[in-house]
Order: sequence, then C-alpha cells, then structure tokens
Amino acid sequence: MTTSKLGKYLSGLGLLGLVIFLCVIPFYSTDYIVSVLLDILTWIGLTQSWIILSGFTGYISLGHSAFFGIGAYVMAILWLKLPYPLIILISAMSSMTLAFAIGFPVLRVRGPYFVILTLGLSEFAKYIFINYEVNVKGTVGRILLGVPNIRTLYFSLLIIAIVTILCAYLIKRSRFGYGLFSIKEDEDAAESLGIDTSIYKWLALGISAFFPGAIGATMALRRTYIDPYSVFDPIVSFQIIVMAFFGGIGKLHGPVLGACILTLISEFFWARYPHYYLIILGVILVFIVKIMPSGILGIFDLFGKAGKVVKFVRRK
Amino acid sequence: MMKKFLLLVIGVFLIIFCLNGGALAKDNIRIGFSMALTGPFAPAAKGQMDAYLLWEELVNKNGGILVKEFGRRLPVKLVYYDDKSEAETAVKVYEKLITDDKVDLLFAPNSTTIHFAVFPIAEKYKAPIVGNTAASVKLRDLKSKYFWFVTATMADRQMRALVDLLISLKVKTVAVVNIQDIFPRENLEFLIPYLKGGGFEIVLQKDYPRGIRDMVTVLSEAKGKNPDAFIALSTPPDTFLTAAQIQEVGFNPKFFFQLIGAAAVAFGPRLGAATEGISTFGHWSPKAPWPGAKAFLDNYVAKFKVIPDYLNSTLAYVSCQIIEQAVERAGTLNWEKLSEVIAKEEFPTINGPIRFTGSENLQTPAMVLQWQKGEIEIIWPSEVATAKPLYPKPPWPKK
Amino acid sequence: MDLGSILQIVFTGLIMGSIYALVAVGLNLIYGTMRLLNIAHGEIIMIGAYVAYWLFTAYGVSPFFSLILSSFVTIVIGLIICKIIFLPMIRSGKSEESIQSNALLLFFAISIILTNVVILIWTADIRGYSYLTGVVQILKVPVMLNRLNAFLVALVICVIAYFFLQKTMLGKAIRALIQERTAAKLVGINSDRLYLVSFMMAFGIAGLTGALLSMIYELSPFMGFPYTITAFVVIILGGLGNVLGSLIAGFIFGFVETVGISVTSPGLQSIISYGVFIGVILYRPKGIFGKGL
Amino acid sequence: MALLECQEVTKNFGGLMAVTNVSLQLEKGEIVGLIGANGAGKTTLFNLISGFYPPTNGSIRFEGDEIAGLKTHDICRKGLVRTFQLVRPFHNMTVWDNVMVGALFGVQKCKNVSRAKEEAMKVLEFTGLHEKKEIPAKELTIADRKRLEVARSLATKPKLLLLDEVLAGLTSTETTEAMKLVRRIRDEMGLTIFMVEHVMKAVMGLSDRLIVLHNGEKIAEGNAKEVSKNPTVIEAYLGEKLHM
Repeated sequence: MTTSKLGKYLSGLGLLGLVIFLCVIPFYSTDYIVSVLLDILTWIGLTQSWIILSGFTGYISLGHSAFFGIGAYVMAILWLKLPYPLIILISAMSSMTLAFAIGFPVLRVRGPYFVILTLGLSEFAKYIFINYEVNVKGTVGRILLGVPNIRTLYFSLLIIAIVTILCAYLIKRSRFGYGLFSIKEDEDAAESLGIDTSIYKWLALGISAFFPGAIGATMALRRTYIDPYSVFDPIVSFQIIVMAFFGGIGKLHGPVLGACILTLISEFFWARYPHYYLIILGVILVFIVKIMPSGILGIFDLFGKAGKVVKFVRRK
Repeated sequence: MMKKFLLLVIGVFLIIFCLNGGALAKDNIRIGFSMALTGPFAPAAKGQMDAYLLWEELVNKNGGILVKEFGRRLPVKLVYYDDKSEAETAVKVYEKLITDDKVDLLFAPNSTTIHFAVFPIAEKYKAPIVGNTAASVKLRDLKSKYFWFVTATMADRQMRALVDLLISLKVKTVAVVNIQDIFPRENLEFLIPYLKGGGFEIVLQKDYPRGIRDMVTVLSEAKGKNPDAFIALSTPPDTFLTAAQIQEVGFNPKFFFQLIGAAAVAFGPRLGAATEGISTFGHWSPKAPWPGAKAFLDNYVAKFKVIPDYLNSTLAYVSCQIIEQAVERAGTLNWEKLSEVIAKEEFPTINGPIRFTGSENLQTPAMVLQWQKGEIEIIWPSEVATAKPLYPKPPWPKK
Repeated sequence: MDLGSILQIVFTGLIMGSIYALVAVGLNLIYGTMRLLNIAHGEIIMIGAYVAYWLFTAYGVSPFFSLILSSFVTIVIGLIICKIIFLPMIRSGKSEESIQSNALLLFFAISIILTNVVILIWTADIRGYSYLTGVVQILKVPVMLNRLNAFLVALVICVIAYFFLQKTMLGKAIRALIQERTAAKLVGINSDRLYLVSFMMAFGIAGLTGALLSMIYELSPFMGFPYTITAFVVIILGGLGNVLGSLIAGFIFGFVETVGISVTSPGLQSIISYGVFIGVILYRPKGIFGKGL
Repeated sequence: MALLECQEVTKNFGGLMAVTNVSLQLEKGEIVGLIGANGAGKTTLFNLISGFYPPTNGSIRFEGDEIAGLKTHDICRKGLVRTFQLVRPFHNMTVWDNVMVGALFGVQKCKNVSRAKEEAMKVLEFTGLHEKKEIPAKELTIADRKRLEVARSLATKPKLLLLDEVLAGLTSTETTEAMKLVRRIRDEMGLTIFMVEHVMKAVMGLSDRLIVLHNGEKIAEGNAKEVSKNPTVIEAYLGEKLHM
C-alpha cells in the first residue's frame, strides 16, 4: 500500500507546484500569454462544470451557454454598484437559482429529448433577454467601463477553475457522486436501491450551473461590451461538449487536458494561418477521433487497462 | 495516473512560450488589426478588409509612408488575425499585436460591438486607434485621447437627416419596422420622437428578430395601412429579403428607406431595375466633389472586380488615410505624438475634409442616398446632394 | 383580419412548414438508423445552396436542373463521409456511448471544415441570385413563384420520402432498422448498406433543400446553423426516428411560427416557437405523437 | 402483524387486467415462492409492491404502514428491496462500487464512503464475490451478475427481499450454489424472501409456502405438497384436465 501512498503524496506535491506555477506565470509573461491562459481557464471551468451534470449523470446538456449568459447579464446590471467579487458570486447564485427553478420538469425528460430541450431552453432564454433589452431598455447591448485589468480577471478565473475542479473531484468521491454515477449507469436500478434520482439530478444541474454563471460574469468584464447574441451563443454549448469528449469524460482530468490541448492547438494555428486555421483544426479533430476513439486520455486508458488485467491474471 | 497528468499539463504550458514571435529590425511599418474573417460579422467585414488591402497596395506602390524620424519612405505591412466576430478574441488579438507582435500602428476592427471591446486597449496601452465601422451614440461616452471614430452616421444625426428629408417631401404617414440589433434599434430610439416631433402619423411600428425567414406577413400588414413612407431599419440579410418580398406583396410606398445593406455590393446586381428609388443611409458617393473619391472607386473595382461597399469600405479607407497623413505630419511612429496630431488636425480624405471634435467626426454630414438609374446618388442634405430626390418612388417593375 | 390576410398566413405557414419538414427529414433518417445527431446538417444544406448558386451564376444552369445537381454533390459528400469516417467507426464495435460522442466530434469537425472551405472558395460575402421572381395570384393572394416552387418541390419530396419508406423493400428495411436495430440485423438486413443509403438519402435531401432555399434567401457561409437548430427542434417534436412524425411536426412548427408572427408581433417569433417547443416536450417527453424512440 | 400484506391489489394497463384482487400475507423469516405461467402477472405484482408503478386500487402494507403509491427509493429505505428479472448491474462500475451503492443508499444509509466500503466488503464476503471486487460488472458471467444483483440488494440491509427469477438461466451446479445462498440469507441474516421462480425443483425445495398466480388472479396458496395436488393449479398449468 505504501507505494500508492507515496504516489498520492507526490502527485499532491506536484499539484501544489502546478498551482503555484499558475499563480506566478502572469507576472512573467506578456498580456497576450495571459489572455491565452484566460481562454484555457474559461474552457476548463466550463467543461468541468458541464461534467458535473452531463459527465456524472449522463444527462447531456446542450444549453450551458444560457448559464454563462445569465452570469454575464447579472454582472452587467450590477456593475459599479457592488464590489466585483460580490457580483461574481451573485451572478453564479442567480444562474444556479434559475437552474433549480426549471430543474424538475426539465429533468423528467430523458435521452436526446433532454439534449435538444436544453438547446431550446437556452435559445428561449436568449430571445427573452433580447426582447427585454429591446423593448424595456431600448438598446441591444450593454457597456462595462472601468473594468479590472487582465491579471485580476486571470486570478478570479483561476480561483473559479480551481474551485470547479475541486468541487467535481469531491463530488466524484462522495456519496453524492456515487448516486450520480448510478443514475448514469441505470436510473431505474439506482431508484430501486434507494437513490432519490430526481433530487440528485436536480442538485447536479444546480451545481453545474453555478460555475458558468461566475465565468460568464468574469468574461463579461473581459469583453466590456455584451449583447444577448454573443453571451447566449449556442455554439459555445457545442464547443463545451466537444472539449469534454475530446478530453474523455471518464476521468476527472480528461476535460482539463481536453481544454488545455484543444485551446493551445487552435491558438497555435490561429496565430499562424488566419485564413486556414479552422480547416486545419477540423481535420486534426477528425484524425484524433479516428486514432484515439475515447479521447486524448484514450492513450492512458490503453496502458491502464493492460495493467489491471495483468494484475488480475497474476493473482489467479 | 495523476503523475502522468501533471507531466503533460506542465509540458503543455511550456508550449505557450513558443507562441510569441520575434522582434524585427526597422525596415517597414507593421500595422496590426483584428478582422472578422469568420462568424456573423464576416460578410460585412469583407468590404473593410478589402479597403485595407487596397490602401496597403497603393501606399507601397509609391514607396510607403515618409517618416522623417527614419529619413525615408517605409513600406507598410499589414498584420492581422481572425477575431471570429467575438469580442474577447478581438481583445486578445490587440493584446497580441501590442505585447507580442509589437506592431508599430493599429487599425480598427469591424463592427460596433468589437469597437467597444477594443476601446479599453487603446486607453490602457495609449495606442491611437481610428475607428471606422462603428456607429453608436454610446461611443460618445467613451472619453479617450487615443480613440476616434470616423463615421458620421450616428443614429441621432442620421435620423435627423432622414426626417428633415421626409418633411421636405411633405410625407404624411409613415410605417416603421426594425430588426432587433444594435445600430437599427438605436436609430429607432431617435426616429420615433423625431417623427412625432415632425407631426407625422406612424401607422405601423413592428420589430423582428435576427434570422427572420418570412417578411410577407409584416409587409402585407404594412401595405394594408397604405403609408406614404416605409422605413425599414434592417441589416443585410433581411434587407435583401424585404426588398424581394415587398415586390411579392405588391406594396408600393412613395418613399422606401432601408438602413444597412441597400448600398452593399450584391444589392444592385440582385435587384436590377427594381432598385430604382430605394433610399438608404450613408455619407459617400463616387460622384461627390471630394478629391480621390472617383479614384478610390476605380482602384477598388480594378483590384476586386466589384464596387466597394459605400459604407464599410469607404469608412475603412478614410481611417487609413487619416493615419497615413498623421504619421507623415508627425514625422514619427510615436503613439503620443501621433495622437496629438490626429486629435487636432484636419485631414483631406475621399470622404471630404475630416477634423475630430473630441472623438467624433462632426464635419461630414449624415446623408440620405438613393438608387437612381442604377447609380447611388446623394439626395440629402441639399448642399452636398448629387441628385434631386426621386419622389414618389416608381412602382415595382412588372415581372 | 380580412380573408386576404388569413389566406396569406395560411400560404406562408404552408410554405415555411414544407421547408421545415424537408429540412428535418434528412436529420431524422440519420438519427433513426444510426442514433447519431448530425450537427453538420445545416452545413450540408448550405453546400447545396452554394452549388446551385454557382451553377446558376457561372454557367447559367437553371436552378430546376441544379436541384438534382446539388443533391448529387451532397450525396457524394455523404457517401465519402459515411464510407471513410462513420462505417469503420461503427464496425469498430466500440460501446454505443463512445460511438455517439465520437460522432458528435466528427460532425462538429465536418461542419467547421465545410463552412471554411466555402469561405475560401466564395469568400464570406453575402451572395444571391434572382430566379422565378414572378408573382402569381392564388385566390387573390400574391405568391412569388420561387416560394411556390419551394413549397411544391418540398411537398413532392416529402411524399416521395414517405412512400419510399412505407412501400419499397429498402424503405421497410430502413424502418425496421429504425425500430429495432439488433433484431433487424438478425433477420439478415445488411445494416452497413442501409446506413450508407440513409446517409446518402439524408445528405441528398439536404442538398436539394439548399438549392431550393438559394432561390429565396441570400447565401452566406453561416446560413446553415439556424437550420440545424430548427431541424433538431422539428425531429424532436415529431418524435426521433419517426419520419412521418417529423414531416407533420415540420408543418406544425411552420404554422406556429407564422401565426405567432401575425397574431402578436414578429419580434416575439422565436420566443413563441421555442416556447411552444419547450411546452410540448415537457408535456409529452417522446414527441407529439409519443411514438419517438 | 404480517411483514407484508396485500389486499385486493389490482392493476390494469388500459383495459388489460394484469393483476386482479390479489391478497396475500408474508410473515417475518418466511421464504415464499410466487409461481405461475408466463404473463400470469408475477413481475407486475413485484413492480407494484416495489413501487415502480402504483396499483389501480387495493392496498399494500409493509410493517403495518401503507406503501402503495410511494416512490421506489422510499420503499427501499423502509427495508423492501427487489432484484430485476433481466439483471441490471452498473456496467462500468467495479463489483465493489456496485455493492457500495446499495450500502450508501439503502436502509442503513452510510454517511461516508469509507464506512460503505467496509459494509460492502462484508456483503461481498458473504456472497463469495470478494475476489472479483475490482472487476467492472460488465465483465462478469451471468451467474456472478445475478449474485452481484443479490449482493447489491443485501447491502441496503433490507427486511424483505424480492427475488425475480434469480435462478433463471443458471447451470445445475450454479442453481444449487444460488439456492444455498438464498437459504443462508434467510437463516444467517434473518431476511424474509419473496421469490418468483420457474425452476420448480428449486422453488419447491426452498420455499416454506407457495402462491400461484394465473391470469392475474391468485388461484392457490399453501405448502409445496398441497399446491401440487390442487386441481385448479394443475388445470392452469397443464391446460384442460385429462379425463381418464
């Protein structure tokens, strides 16, 4: 048992080292590098919070950009009226509250019907905001002046991303996590073993909506101008899923890696070939899916599985 | 498993540092900007991009820009990235241009949204940016020494010009439709009070969402009201749809105004003779008496085989001319000095002389244009008009 | 609301409905047989539109003829994509879940590639052409010919698709595959060949829809995505895999949108259509006819 | 007072009378077999008792309080748990995790994961699955899967266990193994067992009492000998009575 304890200790140290490394980077790199890190942290936060609902319970959500949008709008409404970390918290709370409000009826629907229902809900939210802005406010967008500088935004996003990962990590190892995973495997069997599946799904949806609210609020400051079309963009919901599956939703660090690698690859080609980078990315994605069907972590799984079978056969 | 993960993540972060480019010796002027090559703004951005490319070619043809500081003409090189019509990507682009590529000068991005997002960059790095394809009254609140915008068609001035024209044409009843988008909605905000102030009767007022696929129901309702003037505060996709379906419904208003898109490249060929009498907004025409206006049209057509967008292409080209002359007058690429020159001086451009008051161009009047015999003429205000307003608009040609 | 405007609403509802039904049929076929959600469906429609545009403007080929040509082009694309990417993946015997997630990634990549290839060839400019812009009076209500033509062609294709699935052997095999995949394979239905057929049929109909739409609307490389969302909404309303259901749901959705516009104001159009969609799914989680998979 | 009491339980699915007026009682510590031809309403009765769907009318009482119409997870927490005719393991979870789910959410509701691990380990040893605890459930043989299903239910510390054809599809050695396990569950754990079975040898051998269903109605009740002689049962099973 000692080797795995040592292993745990080492990876714990490594993790701490990584966090310190992330805290120090912004002071030694150009604003551009910090903005790339900002992108990565945004996607890590969004995919990791998406995993809490869709990765754990199997209810694939195609509407997470709605939570992002609500966070952005709450920030825009409260900007300069309250200290900005408090607004981020309020934005996160409001997007969670909305998730709780619609949670029950929506989570009764299952399978692809749930997937497309969430897409419909996020489009519905977008047009509600558009009509509210147009008819009541008389404008379509809002400006946020005097926004904090990029490094402050970087650190708030770093905190949000770390809290998201920690939250997902704790849930996964907790009783709540076991409940969610049983729902994913077989909801009726889970129900018959004493799991109140509707409450568990409902809680997972709420928690999963909390973090995109916070990220939306922070990124609203980054954009300084937000309008419903850009913050409720359905393509963001698709990109979240692509990153999560790309990283492999089985393991916790799958989406973290998926977000890092996919953002960096697209950044690299985006900077080199402004006209062709999307075609190159599309082709790379097709190749990667063909070679590693279960996502980037597929390579680790292959080694991992081989190890387990050998252990089992040896004991026999 | 965790150890493998940590190794890979640290390795991944090291790749980042290979992203930044190296610095270059001073043998050209590198001008950086972000452009919507993909995403919803891409169609409108094309006219602006081509204007930049045309300007680069023409400037380099006569040796580049004379910079006294280096004692010779320096050729220009455009450095640009795709901002995917996203505000945060555009912000990242300008941070990359300034802190990573370390470009000498900056040009403006496309669309009002992105201008707003990029404004704090100009402020933070004290980098002068002459905005072009942005038009919102809120731009005036951006008090900055490093950010200007060339467009004269602010919603209030534009709608004032339109209503004054309607008064002069003795129009009585008006129908208004608008798309739920930034600039059109802002124009509506000023149009309605001006119309009420001018004693007009608004017989119909409706808005519609982006991506609308059918205008027939609204247009036949408007036809039922039989207004003298029909004002559609629209954007390119719905401008084309309305122009087609208004003929289907057989609605023949005496005055027909479409906001954005009626001066677009594809509008003329798409409607052919039906364009006769359709008016739109703008502030340029090749027939205007400004130096280089006709030459700009000819050079553009020679290079791209299509006429320029009377709005985006001209605004973009004007902003390039201003920066070019500012560099020559200031004799240096130093941002501080350039900002002073841009803020104070008057610059002759293909859109007439422009001098900024604050960050706005109040010199160029907001105008109303109209299609007459296949050409776009300026019909209002009368002092710069290149043709008399055609009122009432001839009915749609029979198919 | 005099008779004229009511008829106007009915005609527009029918025209929009027929377009939505046609848009949804292809998506439903692929989902029905292979349980894969094709999020690049809108892009295939866009390709069909551009092919029709290109043939008309460059070679003066009348769009009637290019209906067949553009669907031929998209059928070939469907063939290539299915053969090279999807069939090997399905044969690889991976778990159902990983096939579906990989398919999502692949379709996402395909939609990016197609959009940007079109941008490279035709630039991102808005394009369009005028064809059949004559106006005909039906019951004293003016209807432009190209919209009438879109309605008639869409209706014909929907009827053909319906009878193909109900009456022909191939159609019955596809429906068997939709109902119960493993059982269908057991009774000797060559599922690979059928996957190919439904792919080609779905892509072909999408290409043809694109050609039809190119006569009415302007083209841009980004016109596809809204149609993907609408197609998703319609096949869910009709019940996944229930091809007949999605045809009817397409018409219902078209009418809801048109009536919603005229009764309230066009500004609320999307709120009404998505609101109705959400209401229906919450009330009947397997689509209106409850026969969905 | 009976552990489980059904009175006039009826269920119809739009005209089809699946179960009609079934009344029965189970005492603590009994093994009761529920037999009947296919479609006699056995699994429907199990689904009614375990709360999968509410009865059209009639009452079901467990330890005296009414459970008809309660949600499945509430009934499980009261100590009544069932296994499925078609086994439903959590495929991608290991055997140990599967059983832990039962420990975490059943009657005892272990608050933290480590205690649940210990509880699950006990059940694994009891059911002889502890050697395979690290293997994902999808890699088990059918016999082990059935055993896992039982182990998972036991981990919820129930009072009444509903076994739905737990012996179906097993070889003769596997059947005797499974029968030994069922008997040990009743004897060593003191559980009451209500099992649906087609394997006559097993159900006759194991159960203290038998209840026979036919076309949704209870046609006979009693020990193995009485039931096998009962004329209505024979007629139900063999069709028309042979007139010698």
